[in-house]
Amino acid sequence: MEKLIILPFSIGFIYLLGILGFRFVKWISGLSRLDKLRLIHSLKTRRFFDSLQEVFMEGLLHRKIFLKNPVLGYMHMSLAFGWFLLIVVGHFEVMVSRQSLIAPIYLPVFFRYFETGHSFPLAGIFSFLMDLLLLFVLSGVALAMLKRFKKQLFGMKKTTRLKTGDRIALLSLWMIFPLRLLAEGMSAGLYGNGSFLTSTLGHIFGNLNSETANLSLWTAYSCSLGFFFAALPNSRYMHIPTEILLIFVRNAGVKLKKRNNTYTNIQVFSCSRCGLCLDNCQLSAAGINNTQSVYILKNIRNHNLSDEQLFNCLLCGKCEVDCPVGINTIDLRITQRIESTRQYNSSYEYLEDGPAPKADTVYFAGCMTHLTPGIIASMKKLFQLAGENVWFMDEEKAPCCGRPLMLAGQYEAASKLIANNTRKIIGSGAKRLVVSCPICYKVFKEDYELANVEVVFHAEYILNLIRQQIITLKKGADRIIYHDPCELGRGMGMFEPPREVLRATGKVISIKNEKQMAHCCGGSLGNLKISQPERSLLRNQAVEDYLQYRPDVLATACPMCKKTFSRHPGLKVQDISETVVQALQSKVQPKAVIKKAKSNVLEAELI
Amino acid sequence: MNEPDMETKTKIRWSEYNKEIANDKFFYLRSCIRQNFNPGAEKVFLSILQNKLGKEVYDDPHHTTCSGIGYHSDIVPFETFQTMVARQFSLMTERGYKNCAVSCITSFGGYNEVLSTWKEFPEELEKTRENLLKATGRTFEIPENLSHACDIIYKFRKEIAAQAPYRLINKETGEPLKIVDHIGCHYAKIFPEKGVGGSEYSRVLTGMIEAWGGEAVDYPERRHCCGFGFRHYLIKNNRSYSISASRKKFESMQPYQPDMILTNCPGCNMFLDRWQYALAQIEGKVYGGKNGIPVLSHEELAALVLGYDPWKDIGLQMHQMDVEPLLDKIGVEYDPKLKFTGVKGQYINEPEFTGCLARTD
Amino acid sequence: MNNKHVAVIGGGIAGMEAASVLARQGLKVTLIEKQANTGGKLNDWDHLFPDFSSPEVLVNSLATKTKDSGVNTVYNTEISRIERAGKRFELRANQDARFYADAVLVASGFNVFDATIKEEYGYGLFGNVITSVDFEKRMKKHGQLHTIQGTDPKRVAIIHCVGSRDAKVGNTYCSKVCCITGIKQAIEISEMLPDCEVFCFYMDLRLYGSKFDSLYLQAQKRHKIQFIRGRLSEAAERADKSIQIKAEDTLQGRPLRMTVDMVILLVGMEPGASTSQLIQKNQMTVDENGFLKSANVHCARNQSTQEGIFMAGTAICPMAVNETIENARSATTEIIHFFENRRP
Amino acid sequence: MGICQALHKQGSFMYSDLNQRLKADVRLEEGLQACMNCGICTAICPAAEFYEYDPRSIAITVQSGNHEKIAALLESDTIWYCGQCMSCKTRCPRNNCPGLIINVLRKLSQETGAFIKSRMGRQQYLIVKSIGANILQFGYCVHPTSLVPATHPEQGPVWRWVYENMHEVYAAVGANLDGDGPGAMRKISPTDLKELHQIFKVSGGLKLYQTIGHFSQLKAIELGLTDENGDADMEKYTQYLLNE
Amino acid sequence: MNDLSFLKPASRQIDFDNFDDRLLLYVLQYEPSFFTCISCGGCTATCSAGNLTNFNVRKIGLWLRRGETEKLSEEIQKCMFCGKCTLVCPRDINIRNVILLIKKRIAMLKNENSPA
Repeated sequence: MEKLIILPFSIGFIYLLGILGFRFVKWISGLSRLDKLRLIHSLKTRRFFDSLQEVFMEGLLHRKIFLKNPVLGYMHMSLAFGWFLLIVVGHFEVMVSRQSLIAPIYLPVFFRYFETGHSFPLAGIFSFLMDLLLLFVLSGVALAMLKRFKKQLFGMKKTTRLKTGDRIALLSLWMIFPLRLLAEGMSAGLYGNGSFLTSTLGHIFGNLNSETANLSLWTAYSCSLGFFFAALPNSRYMHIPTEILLIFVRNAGVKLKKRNNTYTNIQVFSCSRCGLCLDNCQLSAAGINNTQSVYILKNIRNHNLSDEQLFNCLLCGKCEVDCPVGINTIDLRITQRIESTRQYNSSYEYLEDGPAPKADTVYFAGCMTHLTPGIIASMKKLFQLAGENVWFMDEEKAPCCGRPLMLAGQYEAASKLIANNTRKIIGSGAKRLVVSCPICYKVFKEDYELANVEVVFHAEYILNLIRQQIITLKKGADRIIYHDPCELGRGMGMFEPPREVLRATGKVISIKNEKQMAHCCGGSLGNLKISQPERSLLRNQAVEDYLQYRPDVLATACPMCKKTFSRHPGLKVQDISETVVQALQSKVQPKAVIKKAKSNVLEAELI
Repeated sequence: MNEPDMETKTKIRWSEYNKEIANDKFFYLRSCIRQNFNPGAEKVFLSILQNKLGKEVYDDPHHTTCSGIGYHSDIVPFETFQTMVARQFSLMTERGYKNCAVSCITSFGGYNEVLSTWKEFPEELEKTRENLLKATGRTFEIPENLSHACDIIYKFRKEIAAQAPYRLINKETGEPLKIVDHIGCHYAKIFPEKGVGGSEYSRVLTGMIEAWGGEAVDYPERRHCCGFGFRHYLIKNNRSYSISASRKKFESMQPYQPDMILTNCPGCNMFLDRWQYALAQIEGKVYGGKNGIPVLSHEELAALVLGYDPWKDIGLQMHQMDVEPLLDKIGVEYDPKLKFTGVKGQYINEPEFTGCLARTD
Repeated sequence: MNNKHVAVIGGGIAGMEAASVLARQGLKVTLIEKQANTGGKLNDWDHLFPDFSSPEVLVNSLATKTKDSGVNTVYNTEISRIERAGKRFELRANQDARFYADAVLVASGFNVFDATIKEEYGYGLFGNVITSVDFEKRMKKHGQLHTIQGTDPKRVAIIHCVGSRDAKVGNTYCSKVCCITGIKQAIEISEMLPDCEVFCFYMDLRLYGSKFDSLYLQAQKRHKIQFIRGRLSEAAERADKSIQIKAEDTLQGRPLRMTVDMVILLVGMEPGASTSQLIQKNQMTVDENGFLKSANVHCARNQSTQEGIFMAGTAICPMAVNETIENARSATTEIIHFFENRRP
Repeated sequence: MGICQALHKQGSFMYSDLNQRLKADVRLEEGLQACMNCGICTAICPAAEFYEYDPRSIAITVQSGNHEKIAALLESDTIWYCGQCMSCKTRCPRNNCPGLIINVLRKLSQETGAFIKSRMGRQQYLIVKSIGANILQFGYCVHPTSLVPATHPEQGPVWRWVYENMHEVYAAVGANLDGDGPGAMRKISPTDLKELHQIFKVSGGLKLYQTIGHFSQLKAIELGLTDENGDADMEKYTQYLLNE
Repeated sequence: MNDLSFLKPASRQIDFDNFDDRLLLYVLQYEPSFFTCISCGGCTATCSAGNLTNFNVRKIGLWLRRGETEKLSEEIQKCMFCGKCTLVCPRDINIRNVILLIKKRIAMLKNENSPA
């Protein structure tokens, strides 16, 4: 009879171990040689302990979810950490009761069925602890059930949809602990080995208690465990073991590649489909509800990712901010785009290598900036005031920076443009490349190899001018909201320099949705599928939020954002360079500047 | 202020339009191409006028080319062309004629262009008079009437029908023969008012077909050029242009299964004949008939219904496409043995093959 | 002013609107219509642009207005001559009828361009080439569009500028309403026959009205109407009665050929035949397009070159329905001014 | 002054007053009144169907009066694509005739020497050599002896038969090939031929032949097709053109 | 036999009755906004790639409508995806996506046509 109870659990458990073992070996062996070395090396360093700590904090305690949503965090923690403790304490209990460090793996699971005597030392304390932990876990289960049916109570707008595999796993997971409670309650009634929770239940059962019923309940419990283990590899609960692996691999310094490899799989399988990314995604404001990261991850896993979903994403990075597992949703998606478009890259044979004029500084305005001539005019003015020896690289003709191609997954094509621009920039002998577009900035910074040419974003450049008092600004009373461009803020982590610059011209007000949580303007080059009316909806959502703060100026540092917001009536939108030029102390030139750039200024004035 | 910005023409209902065609006393102007490829056609034209219709027509040995092909391939200046045309008129004047009968469509278009230029730009006429006088001592008068040979046949189509022993009716079935027409571009495209019925639906050929019992069949590419293209045919490497245009026409007429193509232009006549052969050779396609669609000009068809001998009078053996199937349908009596014979009726060798493709039997 | 008499020539919408407005101002008005009923060309029209409303409603309401305001309407009478008799005018009709009036308003309308003149389009020769006017008539009568073979057309080409902007037919002006009519009819065809492809061949899309361009957008977006920039060069019937058409795809600079089941020619407006009759026998002058000439195109649009003779509607130039009605009203103001200024 | 220098010199100033020179030809006045870009000409143009050719854009270029664009046209293959069928004349809603515009452009291209810069333009030399020579030699544009079957394979076996039995065939159908007096293909008498030559001399026909020949020689030299004396070898040039 | 190989009949006329609409239908299925193109040329005027080479976005649209897959597969390579065209389009057509779809479909067609 014992076998009957152990069998479902054991089969499920062995199956699970087999599958996990197979997958982990496959994934790790699929990493590049370098990545494997990285991983092995990391196990010998402090990173190993960092990983262990992260596993504990995130995998068990779910710290990030806690911070974001305490109820949801508690739910996850009670289930994960509670179960973990049940296992740990259960093992201790067995060890103590058997006076042995070795016990069959199933024994702690079905301990109350087998250990009818309940006479080992500390048995009372253990059963109390186990009941307490079971209660803890059951509270999580109850919350989970409640969340499934009343998600609003958890402050969640959306929750993920389930597939069959998930349903089986979910159902068996839900069943495990109530069944354990019933089985332990019955055993407590029969053998008196329970504590406050199970004994009470055993009393309530009263006459219902019987050996047969007891056996059935324990079998049912075993079955639900077996089912859960068996269903786990094909359900979202696969994220539980995978996440642990992910943490180790990631902390070893492994990164996503331009092609799919097994690290992609590790990331994909780590997704718990918690749905936090759904809440952060702005696309839902435009009624787009099937392209968010959680779905993309699922589709990659199921090999049914369509271009329509893949390319319908702003790549704004907001989903990545709150991902409890820390999945690189943006890079992961770009990798998929690269895979999807691999067959049709361009070679741009028409590109020519013209002679580059010699200059100290190169200014690359970028394609989009050419549609916002105000930014170009402002930058020219600032260069002139600074007496800069500038070559305006794309004033007449220059290829695009390559970033829009990268966002579309056309990595190889982009590399052709990058190579061409690189030759010109280095050919100019410049020390510095100034860009006024975050889209360009990101690619120049991350994908160009410009030797010792420093890539400077215009916010930093202007800030430097202010700090060195090359320009002085008149601080006005304007209330300014600074809109963080996605590529600059979340994309490059640059939040402060533009704000610093703006503080020299007016009052920068702090708002709720800024920096990491800043809105996307909706203009995004990352999204190739969204229609203009849908874009307007996103823009309007952002503008409505901003307007609550009654700003005088909406400042930004991206021509694309500027162009997008400018289309909204009744809103003054400026690029920081324009704001700065407007705030220039008129005519009175600081001495330093005149000294430094006398000839240039005079020349300019004469012209 | 309110003057119209440009010349607006009075509305002409072309389907009702009839141009003026002289009745008698023609000064004949030959065609370089027709003389070359279908000399019999010009001969029977004169014969029909003189012998069947009792008209006076003068074939002057002194007239030369009008140089129209040179003009349209741009090696002959407009001034020279005008003077060449003026010389022809001078010969006409010298002989006391006032009506021109033109064999060639290029010439016909060219004469009309020159006449229209002289009308609108009198200084051009003066210059031409000077040039001609200086070069040849000649003077000239502008003809009163300038008709193409097909205009004249059209004008007398009913008289011809009355005298004709044959009708364009399939002897076997009693059905009218299906005939597609092709009008040379320079007949009326440049000056619609110079063509019978204008340029879009000129009646000049369909009128003959119907008068002689046949059925004129319209086909979508009826008005498309045969593809001569002047300089394009003259340069071997450009001839693909020519054959492409003709192919388009054949493709378009093929569904109608025409018994014959009727043309009024010597060039078109030759091209529609030869390109059928060339297309069959390069693409293996025969567009109709037994081994190609016979292509006849207005003079040739008129002579045929009037009972002229297809070989000795009309010279139809000079066509690449076989005309025998057509002759058989109409019921024209002919001696097949006479086709490839010389002046005295002796056999003079024969072409490798006739029609589109060499017979395989 | 009340005893003044105005004769309005033409019982189309311009004539009716002007007559009823004048009558309500207390003038004696005689509306002279050459046909047996008023409404003119709109009687044959099925739907109006840009709102697809029924012209019947409009014509009926104008007729009621005319009747209620006390206009004396004379039918089956065509005026052939206007003569000045002192300060008055004598109007002679074909059947010896005479009318006398203190002022005359000519609202004799337009003629539809006769598409057979544009021979190369094959109208009158090929059964599947029809005009926009035929289309309206057919839709009004049968509510259906069939090819001559009796099938639903799968591909229809709508040809702009037929009889307009064409020196070859003597009309160098733009008829103005054809572009939007074409788009309206294209939408109607696509709604009626959703599987039918509709092509518009245009040179410029002159969608001057306030709602016209949105109809254009709608035609593209919702009805998938395709617009090809190129003037039709010729149409030819194929053996199966379909029509082969040729144009240049001017945006590409390449000739284009296409077979369609039906061709609809957007025929333009020409000066009315009755207008030309009036011109021949009077000193009324016409502009370069043959329409009645205004004393001043800006500030005296409704005044003819003859004092006391006014004009309204499409006798002046091509106009849409709403413009015609507005124009008729403006003519009434001119007439009233005329009488007021005349008073010693 | 070397030939190359001469060519270069032409390149620099031969295109003066292009617009005036175009307008001096009455055919431009006939051919181009005002174009409204409707494309009706291209729609039925046989050349547009075969070549990268668009008569509408030519009318627009000439109408624009843009000197550079017109100069580029004169040097291009484009103006030589027209087949002179004049179908464009019939349909134009503005009564223009792109075919006539082409005539004027070609004339100018030949007068300025621009024609040697394009493959299609250079062919003018071949036409002078064939049709041009026929006119002067026979008084006909075409003569049976000039239609050699080897160079006209598309003429087919019947023509080959006619060619090979020329005198019998022509006589059999009643023609008067190379004979005196009237009739088809009669010999044009020396007196008449002399009048023809005089006309060509007086009215500029010969001069055009010479101009085409002159520029063609320059091109031959530029191409290095010369004899021992460094003069143009026009036989080589002819072969070059035939295979170009 | 006579060598007639110098004769190569051809036509560059757009034959609307026999055109390959596979590309067009694919694009319209996923980017219906393309229907509303008015060939204004705004895209061509602003195009970054067009500034460097002979590349015409407006013509890309036309060729797509006329089924000129051959020409498109050459020309479409020139696009740099910068997105300016989409930003200036008066009809709000998502041109960038149109280009992406054309590229994708051409690649698909090539795979279909080439033996596996």
